[in-house]
Amino acid sequence: MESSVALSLQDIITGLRVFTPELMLGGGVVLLLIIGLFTNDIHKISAVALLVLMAVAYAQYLRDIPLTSEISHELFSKMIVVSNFSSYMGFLLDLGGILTVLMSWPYFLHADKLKEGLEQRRRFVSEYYLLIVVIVLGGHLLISSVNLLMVFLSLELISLPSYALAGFLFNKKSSEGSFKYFLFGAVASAVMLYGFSLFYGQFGTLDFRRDDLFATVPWSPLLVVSVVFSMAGFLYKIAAVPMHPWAPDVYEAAPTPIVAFFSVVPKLAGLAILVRFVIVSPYDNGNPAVMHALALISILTITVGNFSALVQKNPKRMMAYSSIAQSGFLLVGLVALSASGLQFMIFYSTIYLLMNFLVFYYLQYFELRGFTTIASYQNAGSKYLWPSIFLLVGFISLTGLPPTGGFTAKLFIFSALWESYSNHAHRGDQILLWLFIFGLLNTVVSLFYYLRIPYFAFIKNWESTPKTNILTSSPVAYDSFIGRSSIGNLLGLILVIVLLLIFFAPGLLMGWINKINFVL
Amino acid sequence: MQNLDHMLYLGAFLFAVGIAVIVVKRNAIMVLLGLELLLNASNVNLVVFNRIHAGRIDGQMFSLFVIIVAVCEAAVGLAIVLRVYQYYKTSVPDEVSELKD
Amino acid sequence: MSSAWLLYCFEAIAALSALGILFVRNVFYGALLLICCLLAIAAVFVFNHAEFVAVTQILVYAGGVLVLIVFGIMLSARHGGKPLVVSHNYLISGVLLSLSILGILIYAISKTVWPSPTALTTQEINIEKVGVHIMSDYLLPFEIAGVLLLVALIGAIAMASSKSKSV
Amino acid sequence: MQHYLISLLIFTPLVAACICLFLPKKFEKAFRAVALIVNVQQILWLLPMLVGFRASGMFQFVERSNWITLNLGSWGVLKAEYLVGVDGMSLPLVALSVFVLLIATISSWSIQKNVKGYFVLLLILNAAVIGSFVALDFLLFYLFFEFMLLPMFFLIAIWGGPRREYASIKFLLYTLLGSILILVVMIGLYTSVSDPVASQGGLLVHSFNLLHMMEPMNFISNTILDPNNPWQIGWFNARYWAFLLLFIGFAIKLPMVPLHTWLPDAHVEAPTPVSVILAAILLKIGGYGLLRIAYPIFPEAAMHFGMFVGIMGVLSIIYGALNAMASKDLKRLIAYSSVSHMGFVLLGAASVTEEGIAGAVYQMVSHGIISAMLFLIAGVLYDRTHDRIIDHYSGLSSKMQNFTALVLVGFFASMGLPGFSGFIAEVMVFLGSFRSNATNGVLHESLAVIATSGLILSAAYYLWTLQRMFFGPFHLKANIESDAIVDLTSREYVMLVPLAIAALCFGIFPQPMLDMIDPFAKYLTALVIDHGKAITLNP
Repeated sequence: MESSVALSLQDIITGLRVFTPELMLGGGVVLLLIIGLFTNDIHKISAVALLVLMAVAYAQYLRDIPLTSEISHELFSKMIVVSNFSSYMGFLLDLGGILTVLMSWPYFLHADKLKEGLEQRRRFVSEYYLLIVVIVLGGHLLISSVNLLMVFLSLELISLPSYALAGFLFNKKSSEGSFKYFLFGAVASAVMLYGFSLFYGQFGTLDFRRDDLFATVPWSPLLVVSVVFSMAGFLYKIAAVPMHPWAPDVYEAAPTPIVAFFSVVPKLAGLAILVRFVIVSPYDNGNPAVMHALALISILTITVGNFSALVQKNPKRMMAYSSIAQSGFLLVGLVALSASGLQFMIFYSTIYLLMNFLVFYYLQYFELRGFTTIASYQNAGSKYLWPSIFLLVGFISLTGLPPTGGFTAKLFIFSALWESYSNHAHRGDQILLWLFIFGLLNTVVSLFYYLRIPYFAFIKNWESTPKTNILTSSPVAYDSFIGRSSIGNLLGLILVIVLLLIFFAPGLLMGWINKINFVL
Repeated sequence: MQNLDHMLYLGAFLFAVGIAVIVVKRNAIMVLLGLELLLNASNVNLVVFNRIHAGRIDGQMFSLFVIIVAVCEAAVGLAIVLRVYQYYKTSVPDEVSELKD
Repeated sequence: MSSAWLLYCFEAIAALSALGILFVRNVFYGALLLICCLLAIAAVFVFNHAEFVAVTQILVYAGGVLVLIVFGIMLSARHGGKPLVVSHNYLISGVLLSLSILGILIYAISKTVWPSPTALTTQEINIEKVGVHIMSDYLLPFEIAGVLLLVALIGAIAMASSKSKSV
Repeated sequence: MQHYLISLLIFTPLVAACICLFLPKKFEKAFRAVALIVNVQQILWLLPMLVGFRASGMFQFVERSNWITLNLGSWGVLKAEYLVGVDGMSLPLVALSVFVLLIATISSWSIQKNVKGYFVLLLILNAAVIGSFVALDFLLFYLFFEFMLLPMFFLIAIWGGPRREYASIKFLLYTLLGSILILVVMIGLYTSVSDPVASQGGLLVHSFNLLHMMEPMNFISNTILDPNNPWQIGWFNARYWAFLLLFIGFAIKLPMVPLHTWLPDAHVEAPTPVSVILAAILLKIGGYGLLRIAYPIFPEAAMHFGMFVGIMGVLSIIYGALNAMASKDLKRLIAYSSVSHMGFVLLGAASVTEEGIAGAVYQMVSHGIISAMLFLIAGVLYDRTHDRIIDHYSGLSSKMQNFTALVLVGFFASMGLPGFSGFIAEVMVFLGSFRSNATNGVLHESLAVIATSGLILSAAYYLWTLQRMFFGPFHLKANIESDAIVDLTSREYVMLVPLAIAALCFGIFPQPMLDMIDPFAKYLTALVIDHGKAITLNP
């Protein structure tokens, strides 16, 4: 026993070198905790959080370089595997964290609107950033987990801070959002846990990566039950039908930066682990059950998300349904399950991160100026021309129209689906065709709600006198450089330029993604 | 003690009762209790399965971590329930519904 | 033989007290029944050579979680000023749902043939082994659990902080 | 310079749009000036192209550079190019667009509301229109095709009439639906087609090149759209489905009955210059797409569904004409006459004869000129009285002699009287559809016969309108002030007279343009018939 302990300790110590970004995240948590003891200064704490996340992103980038397509590291007694897949996804999570911190800055400073709970919000600045960093850490661990225990723990590491963050507006609605999120999330993760326990019973191991895992065990009713239960947890994280009902309430109630964060970081992490999980299932063994189920979920998710979004009056709630629908589109890449399908899924994830943050950034921009319902965006276009145009670009990209990265992403992911339909193991499977048709036709539906805000901003009552309740309120007093709109718009401009650039030169991004292989 | 099935049935039973409690009870704290039942159902499974796969003690270790997670969830959950209680003067999930389509 | 009967006994206690939670209307009684159920489950753990898990179950669950919950009950009772007697809703659909889940699970479990458990000597699984594992193979989960506890603490404090006066 | 003429045509308006975007809002005159300069400059760049064009079936002034090359590992390489060029079909349409856009810019002089936004959108639309007529890469074409969508939407929705919101959303819905159908086929096509030049040594290059897609040899075997072995999906094989999707996608744009309902609403609500662009140019993209993409890539499907396409064409002709006759609103009448006239394009294309296809292209150009004129005429009247209801006017000829003269030219041209461009086009379409049965057996002669009734109907509604509005005693409905009725201003002459001259010119001297179109028509007919037969030979 001593020798094996010594071996595994050796393993841990060698692993630490590859584990730098996660260690830095852990250090960041401690740092924020300590800083919170001494100061409540918004700028200092935000800057520290920003620096921590940037350093992590840089470390992640450094880690990515030596990871050529063949190398992956098994760490901590095969608890996690760092591959270039997890490395790239981790980089996306870091990026999401950085953008969230940048978005949160004005959210804390703003005092005119959202007055309720302001005092508490400012009291818990460091806790707020700490929870964000912990979620990023949880995401990092989740995307590299190959062990059921690690999956469970990292999911909880994402979920618990999420429940708290959803309530960080400290008002009535926010508490309700957090409450519903908690109830739904806790039940989903408990169900998933039960599925995991059944897995363990059948396979005798927590490592779900073994090649022969599903080959040794036939499809028994119990295996179906465990797959279904386990899926519940993953689908809940990416807000896919039928595990989506929490999303609208939480999105409406939570602070806008947090909503943007929720719509990207836990979703991408959940997607990554779903990929890992599905990729070991008997996908190519001639049993298309998993693929059929995923395709069905994808169709339902896209359709339910899009059609529910049509009737929304609150922009954030509409974006919740939009993000549900986008989950469906992300799943398309997984349904296509081919190397290119997964690569395009990663491509889509990247674009999704950028465009979603662009939209939420400007939704917050307008929210802080009193535009809280879709109808209230009347005349926004004439008063805030450039922000409205940037928002329009974001929405166009989410719809998937050229000339934005959103179009390229959709084109690629549906190409992969078509390719899978025409010459993969499931050649000619009709459900793929249905997914193809439903997915693309849903784009038409999505245009309606995505264009509603620009419609109000630019078209509705363009020349009529401004509604008094919006524009007579005093101009917003920003006491920081980042809150000033010219600097704030710089971030939006960068995102817009990147989105346009990716349309005209997708090779820039694909070149990086191409390196990723899916041995995982 | 060759047959372990009865303990698995116990796990399944606890799971089903937990679901029933969560659905039926009109009180957030009761829902928390149901949640604990769900987690314990998994724990029973894990420990029992560890008997079958006795080479390593993965199952037992897992159940230890489940207990830790249960503690964390209960703490956060109770805090949230109390918070809701401050605003709504109720902890009935159905009555907490300002957010709607 | 007698130990087998004892096991069945504890299982029955666990199952019945769980069922009791479904039927009682007073939250406080519900919490007490849960304690009872958890203790019985701890006993079941002991029969499965999981002494450490059993001890943790008793200490952390029955000792920690339940105290927390009872606190919660008392706090919310104080706020509301009324006894926490809860009514039921969705009774039919809830029971049907759980019965169908139970049916599916029992069917699935009974259809599966499990390898027979290996007989264990007490030396093989003991607290020492758990300790070694925590410090070697399970070091990462252990650390994560630490972060998780920290986060839960912070989150709970932030959430439970008193309302600002402006509201 | 000669080599970059097309790019200059496309990018000048884009650059100008960017410049406009950064000019302060108050320089209203500057925006008009920029737009006008761009249009004049485009004409200057167009002239060498018209002079240097050699009549042949080949593409000329081709520009080619790499745009996207993505290596996707096992799946091969995805390749899209910036590939533009003109042939006998696209050059007349590009010329038409440049010409009509100039007129539309002049017509936009009267726009008062948010001039900056208007001209920026107009310039973007300009670039997108030219781009979609010259793109030879499917992705590039699709880019320009979608690029027209939003500027057009905003142009109708912001500067339109009272029901502009409804009309613009309807326009958006229909057009986006069409473009999604095209996108479906585009994805299917490029995954099935390999670039024969670039694919060497086992490397598979998926190409968006339209010219590669036209060659059945380039389809990768066993893909869904492989001509040798197309998949069966539902009732048809996959290639038939693909053709139908493309057909519907372009037919919405064309517009074809029963997918035309967005058009009257959009036209009625759009401001005059936007109506002009919509009718004269955007509708042509539907016909252009059919002849450029759907027909040559799916020739056997085009032959198979030829009768269906022809019937839909005749249906559009008759139904459009009947609706025009029933219209009370002058603009709606003109919109329905567009539906009717674009039916000839469908009929001509369906015939797959040289005369028919040449006639279809000729009809597109001719209708572009005439419909621009007609919408300007409606705009002239609307500017004066803000009323377009036909019954509210009578005897206008007594007050507006010169205007009436131009209206006569426009109406006669649209009727297809000999001596006007419409006559040439329609006669060729009749000829083609009549000969179709004898040469390739696609259409039945009866279709041509039925289609002639469209001519009679159009004569009927135009003459009736003339009689009601312009002749007889001068009379206006009570709420229209007769002071407003004055003859044309000089700016209106500048817009209307060139169009009238063009309609007459192409009616009296059709030969120069026919020389341009003929090689293309020959080439396309031969390609569709040869490939169509070759593909159907292998079951």
